[in-house]
Amino acid sequence: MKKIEVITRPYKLDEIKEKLTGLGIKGMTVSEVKGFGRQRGHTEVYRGAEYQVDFVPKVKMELVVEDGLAGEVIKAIQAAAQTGEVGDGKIFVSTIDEVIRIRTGETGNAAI
Amino acid sequence: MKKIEVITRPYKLDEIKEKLTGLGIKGMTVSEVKGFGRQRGHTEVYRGAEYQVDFVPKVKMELVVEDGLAGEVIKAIQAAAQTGEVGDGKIFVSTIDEVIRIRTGETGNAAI
Amino acid sequence: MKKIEVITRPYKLDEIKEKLTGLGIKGMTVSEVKGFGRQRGHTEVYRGAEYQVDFVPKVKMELVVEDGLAGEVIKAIQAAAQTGEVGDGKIFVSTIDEVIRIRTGETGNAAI
Amino acid sequence: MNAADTAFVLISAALVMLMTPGLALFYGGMVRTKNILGTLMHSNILLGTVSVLWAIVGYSLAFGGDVGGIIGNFDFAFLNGVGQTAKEGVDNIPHLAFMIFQCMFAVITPALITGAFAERIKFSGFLLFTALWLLVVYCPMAHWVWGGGWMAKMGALDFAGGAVVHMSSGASALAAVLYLGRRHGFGKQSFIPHNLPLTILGAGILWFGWFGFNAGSALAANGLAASAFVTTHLAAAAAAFSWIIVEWWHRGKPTTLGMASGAVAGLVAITPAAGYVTPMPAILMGLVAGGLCYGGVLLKSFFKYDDALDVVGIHGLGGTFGALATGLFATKAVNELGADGLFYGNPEQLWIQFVSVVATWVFCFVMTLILFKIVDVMVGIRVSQDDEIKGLDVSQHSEVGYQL
Amino acid sequence: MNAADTAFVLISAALVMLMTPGLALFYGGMVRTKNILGTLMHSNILLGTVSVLWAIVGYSLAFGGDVGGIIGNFDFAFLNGVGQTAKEGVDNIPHLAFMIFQCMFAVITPALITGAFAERIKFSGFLLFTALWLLVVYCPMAHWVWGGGWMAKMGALDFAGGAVVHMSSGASALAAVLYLGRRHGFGKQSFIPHNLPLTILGAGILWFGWFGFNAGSALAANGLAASAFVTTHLAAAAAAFSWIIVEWWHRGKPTTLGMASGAVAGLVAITPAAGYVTPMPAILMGLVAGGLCYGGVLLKSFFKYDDALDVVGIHGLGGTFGALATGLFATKAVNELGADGLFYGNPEQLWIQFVSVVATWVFCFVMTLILFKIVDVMVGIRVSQDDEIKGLDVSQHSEVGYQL
Amino acid sequence: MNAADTAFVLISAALVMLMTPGLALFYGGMVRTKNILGTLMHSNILLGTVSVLWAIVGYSLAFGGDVGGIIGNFDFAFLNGVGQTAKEGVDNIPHLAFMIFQCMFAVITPALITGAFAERIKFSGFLLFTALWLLVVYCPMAHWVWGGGWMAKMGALDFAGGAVVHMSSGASALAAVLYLGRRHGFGKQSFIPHNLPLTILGAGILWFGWFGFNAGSALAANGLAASAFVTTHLAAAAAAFSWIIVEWWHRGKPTTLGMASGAVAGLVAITPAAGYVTPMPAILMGLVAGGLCYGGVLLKSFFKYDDALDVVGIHGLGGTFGALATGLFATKAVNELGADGLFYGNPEQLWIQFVSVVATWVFCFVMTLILFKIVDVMVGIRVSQDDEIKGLDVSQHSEVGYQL
Ligand SMILES: Nc1ncnc2c1ncn2[C@@H]1O[C@H](COP(=O)(O)OP(=O)(O)O)[C@@H](O)[C@H]1O
Ligand SMILES: Nc1ncnc2c1ncn2[C@@H]1O[C@H](COP(=O)(O)OP(=O)(O)O)[C@@H](O)[C@H]1O
Ligand SMILES: Nc1ncnc2c1ncn2[C@@H]1O[C@H](COP(=O)(O)OP(=O)(O)O)[C@@H](O)[C@H]1O
Repeated sequence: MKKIEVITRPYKLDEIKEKLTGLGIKGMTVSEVKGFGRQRGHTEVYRGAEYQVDFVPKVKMELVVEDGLAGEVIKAIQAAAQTGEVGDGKIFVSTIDEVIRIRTGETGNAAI
Repeated sequence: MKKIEVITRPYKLDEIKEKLTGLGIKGMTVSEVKGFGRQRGHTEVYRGAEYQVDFVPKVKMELVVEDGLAGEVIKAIQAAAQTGEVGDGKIFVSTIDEVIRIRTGETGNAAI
Repeated sequence: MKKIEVITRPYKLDEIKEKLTGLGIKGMTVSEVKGFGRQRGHTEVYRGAEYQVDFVPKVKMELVVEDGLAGEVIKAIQAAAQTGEVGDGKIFVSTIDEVIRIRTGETGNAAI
Repeated sequence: MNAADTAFVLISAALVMLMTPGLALFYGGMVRTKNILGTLMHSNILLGTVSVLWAIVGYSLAFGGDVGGIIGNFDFAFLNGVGQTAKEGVDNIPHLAFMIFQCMFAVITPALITGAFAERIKFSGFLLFTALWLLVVYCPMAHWVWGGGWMAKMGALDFAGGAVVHMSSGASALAAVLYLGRRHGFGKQSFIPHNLPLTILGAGILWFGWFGFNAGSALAANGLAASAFVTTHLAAAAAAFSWIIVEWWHRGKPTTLGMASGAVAGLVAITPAAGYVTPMPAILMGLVAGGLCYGGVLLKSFFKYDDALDVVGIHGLGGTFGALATGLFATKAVNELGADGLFYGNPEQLWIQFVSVVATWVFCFVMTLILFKIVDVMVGIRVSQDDEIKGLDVSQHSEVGYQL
Repeated sequence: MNAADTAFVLISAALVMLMTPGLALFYGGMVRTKNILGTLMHSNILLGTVSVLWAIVGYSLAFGGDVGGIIGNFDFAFLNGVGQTAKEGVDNIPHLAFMIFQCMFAVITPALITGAFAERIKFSGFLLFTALWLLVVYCPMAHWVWGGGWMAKMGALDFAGGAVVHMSSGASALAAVLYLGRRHGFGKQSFIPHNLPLTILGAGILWFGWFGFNAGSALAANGLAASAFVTTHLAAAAAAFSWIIVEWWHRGKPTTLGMASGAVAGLVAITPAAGYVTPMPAILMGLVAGGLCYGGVLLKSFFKYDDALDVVGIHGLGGTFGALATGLFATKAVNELGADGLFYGNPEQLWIQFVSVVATWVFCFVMTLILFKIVDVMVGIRVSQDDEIKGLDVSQHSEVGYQL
Repeated sequence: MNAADTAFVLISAALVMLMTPGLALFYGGMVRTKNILGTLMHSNILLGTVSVLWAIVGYSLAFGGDVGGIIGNFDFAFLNGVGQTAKEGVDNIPHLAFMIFQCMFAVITPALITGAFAERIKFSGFLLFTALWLLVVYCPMAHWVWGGGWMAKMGALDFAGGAVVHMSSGASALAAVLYLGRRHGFGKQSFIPHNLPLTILGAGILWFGWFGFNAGSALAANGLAASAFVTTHLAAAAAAFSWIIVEWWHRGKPTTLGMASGAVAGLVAITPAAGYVTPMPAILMGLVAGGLCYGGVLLKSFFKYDDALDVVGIHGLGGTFGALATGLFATKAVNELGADGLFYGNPEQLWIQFVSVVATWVFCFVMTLILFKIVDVMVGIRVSQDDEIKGLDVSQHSEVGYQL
């Protein structure tokens, strides 16, 4: 099984999620993260003191899918998340050795 | 070494942690995440406008363990986290190539 | 490509980031996590009721780098994050199968 | 000059002043995190700019000698002649006390409008707009109703600002959002309040300050003040209750935001009537206002205008209802200087109230449209889409609200 | 009729009104995130429901003509005869001012109870319970003590509500939690306050409003009001200090929650005594109250009842202590209409106070148990375990507090 | 004795009391999350400790019979002789009312200092320091200016505490941070406010309470009170505006923290002048204060002292400016008991003000240095570096602010 990690713009989350459920994806896990990259951050000023903030708010989506689905899922995500502007983010794909569904004890593809 | 990622109900955290320390687990890292899955979310209503919220608060626990311990750890987690209701969550297992303890520079199993 | 996950003290974040940009690292993703480990937590008291809190605030940095860079990066992180006190944290290294840059569709090292 | 009345009016002025920071919280809690500071700023900075303008020229335009029933003259410009002794016609308190009590009303009225164009207005344009709006909309309105202008002469009843404060801000809000257009993502993304405890606290502070607003408008610590205090409280109470009952029935759940919104709706509705009606009609007005304004906020989804925090639905509609209901329930038994309403045998009063409603809506709506156009041409009125997505806090003020 | 007294009582009423939103924050900060809105709602909605009920019939039951020393009659129902002129017996202020000042007390008293059953009560049941409680517990209690009922006739001293407000809510709180049972996870999970700054702010607002509560209870802007103001402040101050000293000694650290809790404990304790004692005994009462109520909150861990936010420990115990201490420290030198206490040569007063304490506890405890049973049968009083785990915000109100 | 004045002063005292919780929020929002509770505690616990000390001995030291122009005697210790009748010399209100009004000033003054040494002071040392500071710095200062001491005799004008409250806390703040040293990470890490909405709310509450502070200082509900109310409001308004204009020009953006800071700067500057100047000079003073204090806060980056929340830059500088400007703009036309300033033909007044400024700075700075040394030796004044990194909330109070 593959783990697909997506780091992208927060306001794209709903759109991506909808695309994915369209593909039959049943689950994913999302967290708020701060990204550092080519996209410029912003300046903050408090009582005349300037601070350069390099981190930009991003969301991270993690979803584990069957090997066969990965390609399609990645394509869907890319399509939904792309704006063409710097800061669209990345997709990281890695291998998962095992998955267990806590409720039933199922493992492997059945557990996803 | 194996990385065990658990996504489960927030209020189960303490129970699982205790089980794991019982097994001799020395460390883990926890974050708050939002999960999307078979478990239904809830509805929110603000001034008559309804919003369907599909994401459910979950915790993610990450722990890296020696290969030999993984099976036992997974079993313990499953036992502690299981309620039998939809939404109990998943355990994902993957392979870690290297671990370094920052304080000492130790690597591999010694660093866990 | 390698994924390097660092779990360390929050106030070390800026220092590490600067070291890494010095090495030519272009991106990373950061999240706030709670760590459980050898470092002692603290006690909280609310209206006479004592609670032992074992979790300590930590940051998690994730960065994906070309295989060749990994060693150097890890060394830099360790140097910057080390205080020598319990709680400095860990570095976990794992393998990433594929990286896609959403904006351009580039893959592999070019996408990092 | 009467020390007790002076004490009462000064403390009332302080209470009304607190409403503006309270309103800032009420609104601030409802926007998204990235706009919290911008929203707090919109209300609070008016304590600065409007107060200074008021002292320089606004007060005189509103309460200076009448010029054709339309506007005041410049007699009181720079607070010339506004001193520790009484004003002609309000002889129980120092002129300065009257002026500053009125100042607080002038501050909060444009602050009310800011809920409509929240999350997308450019700060420089906002500053310019509110300054102009004060001078060409608020000051005339205040003059018409309280400064001896034509509405006063016509006999329109507006105890504490149903027309001057609430309808004027509601009508201006509608013009503003029509001009400005919808927020990016409107109807697609969910615009969910980011910090409702702030909103609830803000509503509590508003309710508290409103006692200064309405009871203080008696300008004396007498039975009328007590009566206005009571009607204010009961209308707010009834509306808080009726709003949640209506939404319970409509959407299945009573909400805390509904409770807070209802309370404000009730306070708005009773404002023009506070010193003219007895307690039971006040409860009735509150009950109606809660349900009516709940319907009012639904209108925007229907007509697809983006009145972000429901200024039209609550202040516009609530103020209008209150003004008309004053024409129904007013009675001289409460206030000799008032008039009887329809239910006390004087149908004409309802007609007078109706005229004042129409005039207020038309005047404020048109003027605001014109001002938005002028400001837009001069300095721009809406932030770029990029800035809107980043949020006003970072893009307009280089700050972020929370680092928790 | 006196304008200064009218101003003072009206402003005091506004201050007391603000206590309810303040209490909402005080409580709200202490619950877990998922219950913040539900908790804010519990206090604030009573501004709506209780106020309306009060105007319709509650005021009359409490302050209408005495029926057998037990309850008021219906003379003032629908505020009939409650107008801008003075009430018989309180001839310095408009009757409406007296009524609305009392209204604010009626609102906050059931709000105090809500801390006990926080995080698990069903909203519909809650609404019904508080409505019934107002009519069959609060109104009689108010009548007994302030409306010319039997406690007043007996000579019990309760300046601003030690029995009527604090003991009554404390005793009812105990009954409520015994009936309702513990929260899911009690004793196993940690129930940690989710937003202490809200709690600290709430305590500040309570302290502020309490000046209206206690000094306002003089019903005139005179030396007695000043005296009650001072004793109130000093007791709160002393108790804030003594609480943190006691916990510093007991647990090793002085806490901010302790400081806030202590202040409230001191305010509770001085409430019955405020207009009868001199400043130094007030400080002493505060010092004792801080330590005593600290002990009071420890009781729940010992006896394992789940009084979530310590209403029994603080209001029940603090109010009881205050009532008894009034029997010790009261002196006619402060208030001619009062009585001397034990330390001023009148041991009987302590006995009278004791009787009033026992009667209050028994009456309120029993009545609340009965009401809980009735409400439980009618609409249900506790949420399902699933809803409790989800939290009241989502399950009862379809809202969430924060989207930061 | 006058009931209206009594009502006014009591309510004013309540307003001033609320400033301390307001200040706690203002400061609390600006620190980092890990110090929020410690910071709230620093202000609020003084309501406890200072109030009790004030009743026991502080009030007497400040307002008891004059001893050599330096200090009061012990006549009023334990509030002996402070009763419901009037004080000699202040014959319109109960002595207790005067005492408690002054008490609130004594509480907030040391609270102001706490902004300077935020995020690193040891709680026990803090408690000891503030207790000593009250007795040996504040009480003498209050006596000099308001208790018939040498500054009063010299003719220095300080209506509501430019010297006694603001300069004294500013000068003490400077001494404190020089003694204490910089926070760990100063100049390297970014010290960013963690919750600006709290700060904005705090500023709103301060502004509100300041009406009690300044207008209440008239000690009567008269024209002078109205005048002080107006000058207070307009100076705050003007300074809120000028601060953001200056920073807009200097850093490219107007900030909400700037708006709040400017308002406070204006309030500080007008404090000594409030009852002596007319509205237009008040606006001018506000405009200058906003810009000046903006410059003031930049000083710390330049000189590298760590005045965490800018007590020196705002209260020290603002208070000094206000005191001197009083010497320029004061006029007997506003207050017969005052004096004319330079612009009204009396250059000597400016000299008197200057002397009072220098004396205040030197006295408070030196005394605070000495007290810090004493406290440091006795119980320690700074937390360990480890505790500082953990934050005051966990290390000093065993609590955390938020569990969202
Ligand atoms: N090498 C990396 N490792 C981990 N996360 C990265 C890496 N590079 C970029 N990211 C994440 O992707 C986000 C977007 O990257 P950025 O360089 O700004 O734009 P783009 O992806 O369009 O090139 C960053 O904010 C960061 O969170
Ligand atoms: N394929 C997946 N990838 C990543 N996370 C998942 C996946 N499926 C489920 N999850 C996580 O597990 C949680 C529980 O899943 P859910 O389908 O609701 O219940 P169950 O695990 O009992 O079948 C989800 O909220 C989500 O966080
Ligand atoms: N086995 C592990 N798996 C995941 N995270 C771990 C593990 N061990 C430690 N950590 C993380 O590293 C942090 C530091 O570990 P700790 O044992 O306290 O100190 P040190 O790294 O100096 O030995 C912990 O707070 C936790 O977040």
